[in-house]
Amino acid sequence: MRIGFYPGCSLEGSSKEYSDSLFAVAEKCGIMLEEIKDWSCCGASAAHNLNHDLALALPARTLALAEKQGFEEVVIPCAACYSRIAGTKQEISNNVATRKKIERYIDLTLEADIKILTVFEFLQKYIFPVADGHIVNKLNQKTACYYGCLYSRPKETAALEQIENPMEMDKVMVKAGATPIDWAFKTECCGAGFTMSRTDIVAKLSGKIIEDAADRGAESIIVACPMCHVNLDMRRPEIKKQLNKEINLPVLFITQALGLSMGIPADQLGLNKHYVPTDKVVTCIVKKEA
Amino acid sequence: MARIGVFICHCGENISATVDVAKVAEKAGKLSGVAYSVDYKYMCSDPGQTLIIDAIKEHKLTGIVVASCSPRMHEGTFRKAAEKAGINPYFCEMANIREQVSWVHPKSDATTQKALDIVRTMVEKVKKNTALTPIKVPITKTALVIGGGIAGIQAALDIANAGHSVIMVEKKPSIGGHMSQLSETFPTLDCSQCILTPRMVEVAQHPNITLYTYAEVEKVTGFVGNFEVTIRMKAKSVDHSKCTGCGTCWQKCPSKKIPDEFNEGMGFRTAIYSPFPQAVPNKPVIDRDHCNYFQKGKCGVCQKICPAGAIDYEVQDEFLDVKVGAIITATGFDLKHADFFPEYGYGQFKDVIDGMMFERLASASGPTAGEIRRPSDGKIPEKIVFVACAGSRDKAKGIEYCSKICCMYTAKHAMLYKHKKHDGDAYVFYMDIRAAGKDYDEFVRRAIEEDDVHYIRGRVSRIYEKNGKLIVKGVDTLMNGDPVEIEADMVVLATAVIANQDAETVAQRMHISYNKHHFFAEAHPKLRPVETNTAGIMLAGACQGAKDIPETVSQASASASKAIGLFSSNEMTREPIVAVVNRQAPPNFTSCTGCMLCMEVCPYHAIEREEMKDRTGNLIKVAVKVNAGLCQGCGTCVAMCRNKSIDLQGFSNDQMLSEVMALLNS
Amino acid sequence: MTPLQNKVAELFENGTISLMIGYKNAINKLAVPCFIDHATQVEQLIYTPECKGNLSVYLHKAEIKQAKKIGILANIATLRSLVQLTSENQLSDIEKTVITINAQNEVLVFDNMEKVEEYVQANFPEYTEEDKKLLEQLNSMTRAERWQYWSEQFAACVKCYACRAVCPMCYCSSCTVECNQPQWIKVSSETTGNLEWHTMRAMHLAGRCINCGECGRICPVGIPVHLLTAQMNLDIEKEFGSKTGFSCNSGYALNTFKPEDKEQFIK
Amino acid sequence: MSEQFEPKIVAFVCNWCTYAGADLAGTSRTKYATNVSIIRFPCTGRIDFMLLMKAFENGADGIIVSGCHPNDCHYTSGNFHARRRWIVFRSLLDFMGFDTDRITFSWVSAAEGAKWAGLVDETTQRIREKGAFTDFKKLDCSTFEKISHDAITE
Repeated sequence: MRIGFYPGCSLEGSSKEYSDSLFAVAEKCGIMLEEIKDWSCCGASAAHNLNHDLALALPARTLALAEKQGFEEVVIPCAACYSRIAGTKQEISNNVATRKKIERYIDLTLEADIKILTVFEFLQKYIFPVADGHIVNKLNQKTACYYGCLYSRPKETAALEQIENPMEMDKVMVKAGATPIDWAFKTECCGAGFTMSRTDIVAKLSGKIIEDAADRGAESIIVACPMCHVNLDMRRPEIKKQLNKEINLPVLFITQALGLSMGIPADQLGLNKHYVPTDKVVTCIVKKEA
Repeated sequence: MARIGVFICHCGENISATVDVAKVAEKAGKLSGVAYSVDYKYMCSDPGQTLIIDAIKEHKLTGIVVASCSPRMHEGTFRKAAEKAGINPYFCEMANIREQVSWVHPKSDATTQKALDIVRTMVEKVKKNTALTPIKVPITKTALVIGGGIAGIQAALDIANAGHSVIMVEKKPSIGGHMSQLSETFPTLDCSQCILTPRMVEVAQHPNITLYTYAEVEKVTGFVGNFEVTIRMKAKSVDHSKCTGCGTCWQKCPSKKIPDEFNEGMGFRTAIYSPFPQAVPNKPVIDRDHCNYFQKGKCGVCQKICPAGAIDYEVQDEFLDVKVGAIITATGFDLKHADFFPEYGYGQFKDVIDGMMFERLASASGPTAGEIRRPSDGKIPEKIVFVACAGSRDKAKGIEYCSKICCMYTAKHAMLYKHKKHDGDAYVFYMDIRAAGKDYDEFVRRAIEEDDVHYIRGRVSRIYEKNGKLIVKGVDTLMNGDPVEIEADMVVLATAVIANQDAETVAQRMHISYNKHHFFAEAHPKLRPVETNTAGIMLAGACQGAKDIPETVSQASASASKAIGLFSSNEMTREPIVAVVNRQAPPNFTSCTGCMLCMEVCPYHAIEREEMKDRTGNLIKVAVKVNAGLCQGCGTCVAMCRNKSIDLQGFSNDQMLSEVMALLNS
Repeated sequence: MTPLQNKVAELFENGTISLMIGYKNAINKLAVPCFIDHATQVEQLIYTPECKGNLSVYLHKAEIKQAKKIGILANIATLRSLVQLTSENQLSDIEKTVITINAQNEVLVFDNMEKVEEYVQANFPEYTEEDKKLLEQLNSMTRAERWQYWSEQFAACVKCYACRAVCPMCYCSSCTVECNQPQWIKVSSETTGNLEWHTMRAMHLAGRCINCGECGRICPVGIPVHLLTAQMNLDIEKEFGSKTGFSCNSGYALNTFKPEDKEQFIK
Repeated sequence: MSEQFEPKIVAFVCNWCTYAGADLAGTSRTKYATNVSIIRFPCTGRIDFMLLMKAFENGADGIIVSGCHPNDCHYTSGNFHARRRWIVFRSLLDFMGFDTDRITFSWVSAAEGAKWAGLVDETTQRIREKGAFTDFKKLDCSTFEKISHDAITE
């Protein structure tokens, strides 16, 4: 079966390393991902605040294209894209009138029966069954798995089993040999929506997350959302000012961490593209015991 | 020739706002067989009923159709009116044009047309109606009360005091229910056990009450006035007729580390135990799942030391069949427990507890003898946060309803804490304060104003442990929605009141309805709040929905009065909606071929074999007949019968087919 | 004399039976039912592959019942009908002796239904190859094609009710098709009425039909009506695991249930 | 816009669950399509398959059959018997080539007013998309055509 891939804007820009590491892991495990041709913006940044129909039409177009191109499943690694597209799918499949209207806008027909996979679901379904054969290293450190808001809210499209205390990423990190910490900030707000406009708020909120992770002995933070990554990784100068201390806790994408455990070189996983140096993660690796 | 009267009700504006009632009345008047048709503002009112009665007399009507609300509402009313006018009440049918038309459709031609369609359908039905006579059945004047909490206790005492026998079944070793676990009760702060224990003793000593503890209802068959109930008497392993309740056995029992349910797991009990000192009966049972003798085959200490020789390891569960006329279901409630609140660390942090655990901590008979101490280290907390609505009114948690008692008991808890630890800090996070009972709001004000409890209007998003403290993160919506963080020593969650785990099974055994949260359903939310849809089965207490003690006691007395009312006569009349096997002239006698395949489908064993004999006693034919006393009128046999030899009075083949044809052929 | 004839003569002579229902030769090499009431007539009796008719249908006739001690020659389908009829309480007042001829051409005599039941269970028949093929053909059609097929078939029906007359399970003294208060089924033989008749017949026989195929064989216009009940019996066995004409005590899937019965279509 | 087809749908429901559920939809003022009219039975066990046939013959475009959820039957087991009957009846109809999608079978409890409203709307929409039920009517016409054709050719 062909698995579709929807990058969205982040995975082609600020979070290129997320995309690179996902493909590296998939390739290692012999799984092919195929980008949906002619995809459009998911509308995450502004569309849903401006025009509801537009907010549905943008993801609907991408879904319709994916259907037309014969995909049964599409992987959407960006949490914001996932949230928009899953929400659209739900609204359209629940309401015939809306579906008809949106079909008119996009001039395409839409079944809305395509399966959308989050990065967790993709790893669980395709990588886990074959992962053991490929995992050669052990990520010998404590990690804080940070999920953010877009996977857990709203409840109707949440991709997590326990939205208040998700464990999906923790399971992946256990596979990679790391020790996920139990902490209370898994789904706290990083300030994502204010990433450009109010960096002071971002610093305050993201600062708390980083501080608690560090206090509880985490040696890295693992994320699966480009927005979380930007706030936790790039906003360190502001966070430093806010906390009055410097915390050098690297922030990795889940696929980067998994890639390291599979022995994929750090550069190929884009670990050189971060603001906070990631050397400590790379150096903590030990060979997995047979 | 049928002369049918059609009466279209406006129901004030409830119907006339969306249905053109005048047009329906006009068109109905032109239907074949309709001799009179009229619309009126309130058919169920006195003048409305008089209008019907007069019309029946004046126009010599043979049957009537009242187009108004659901027959569940007023079928009885209009049948009585028909009877008053001198026709058989079963020549009255109702067309439901309110609940199923005017309230669910907008004002339109289609809505009026649908109302007319339904009227026409019922006109055709009533043409096929036959005169029926109500059936009389005897009543067994004994009530079964299921559950020995305060609801069951009150109901049982009321019925017993009215002079009728009561059988009370309680699944635990003692009656008393949740109320016996409480410390003090709002809004008076009197001690729960002090007011409850005398009632418990009264039940045990009442000559009209037979009490079966450690027992469960296994099966219910029959119908109002004539239920047959099988009770499972769980093996107590202690012969209560010999036991004196001296307590030697539980003092000597070597299995001492079993979490004590009565103390919500905060203390220990032995394997042979009586749940609490004031238990009724105060005689022990052996918890076989935790007893060394039953689990490992060795021990037998209690048997050796029992001075009365009451211990019997061999005894098995026994079944008892009883006949009762009415059943009062008072099976109580439960609280949402751990795993439900991963964000609150309930089940993870020892000092995050629920309301019932706090009751035990505050109770003089509890594990800390009434001192409020943290379960983790036994320290007296300096700061406690109470979280109201933990799970309740939370769609994301699947519980939309209000648990009703939490506002009050949380105020009580905060007060009790402040009374015991004067310099302690008590915070309450709440969504709204619902203190609508008598003296309730005053009680909450007292907590806030006199006892200085800090009330914060907002919800708690997360609780986590840091440096030995519980960090409670919430929001204060009255302070611009500012985030609040409190470092607490203990957190009490007012977790949602939920139905008992086995509520669904109980309901299915009794054949009563329940809502999606498994609370039992009353027959009518406003007008019949204590009866169920199954005649003769009443509800009392929190099994029907969250309730506090005064409300529970009121409902228990109300359902007791329903049972007493039922028992006030020797027999009762029942709707003649029963199946009948047709009769023909000999030598056929009936078209029934006696295949008896219907016997198996009848849930009431109402179908019996009948032998037709000639004058000399020779068997001519074997067929079936229906015992009208047992038949409840489901009609499953009717749909099963291949050559339509059985028919259901009130829902006959002729009537149902006429309805189908009339509905579709305008 | 054949072993069958000898056996029947013996039964007459020792008073076990007073009436024998069997087959005799007729024109065109057909086998038709015959009723003999004396040992001297046993030479008429035959048992050939042509003996297809289900003789149990005669057991409902008042004039036969009067005979009291009845012998009946039964092929496997007839044996199954006897089992099913027993479960439906229809043979309790008949003293009967059942004779069959097994695959080894031995004449077997059963004096009680337990033995018949045992024999039926040990020799439970499968559908004929022809029926299997027809069912497969119908099931591989689209729904619309099936509708077309049956519409055409039922259009030919003349409502002669031969299918009912020949059916051992259609023993009702008055049938719903003749009921006119209310009139369930149109009297004339037009197609919706025909469709209703055949639907009703199939539903009434679903889970009771013993697959003798007589209804289809006897139909003067050649409608394979027996396929309807044959398919229903397959479905019932698949869904509920019950077989028809298999046990004298419980024969019917539709007057019982299991709480765990499965379906996919109830919302 | 052309006038849309409004199907006639008959609902065969039990008194204790679905009828009460439909009443609840009313008391909750939940709006739904006017196309469905209810015929009340004491129990789904009472619903004769012949009545379904008669409804189609008399011009129904669709049918809803609904009662208490399994284990919730007011009469203990009427719905279980009904379920078996529907399983068999539905497979018979399917074998005869009848479009069984024109019948909605469901369990709607007394507490499920919203489910009832949704069921009515969903069924109405489905039948609307299918269009009028003409199979029976065509059947009779084709018979006459065939007969007259045969008569002419003879």
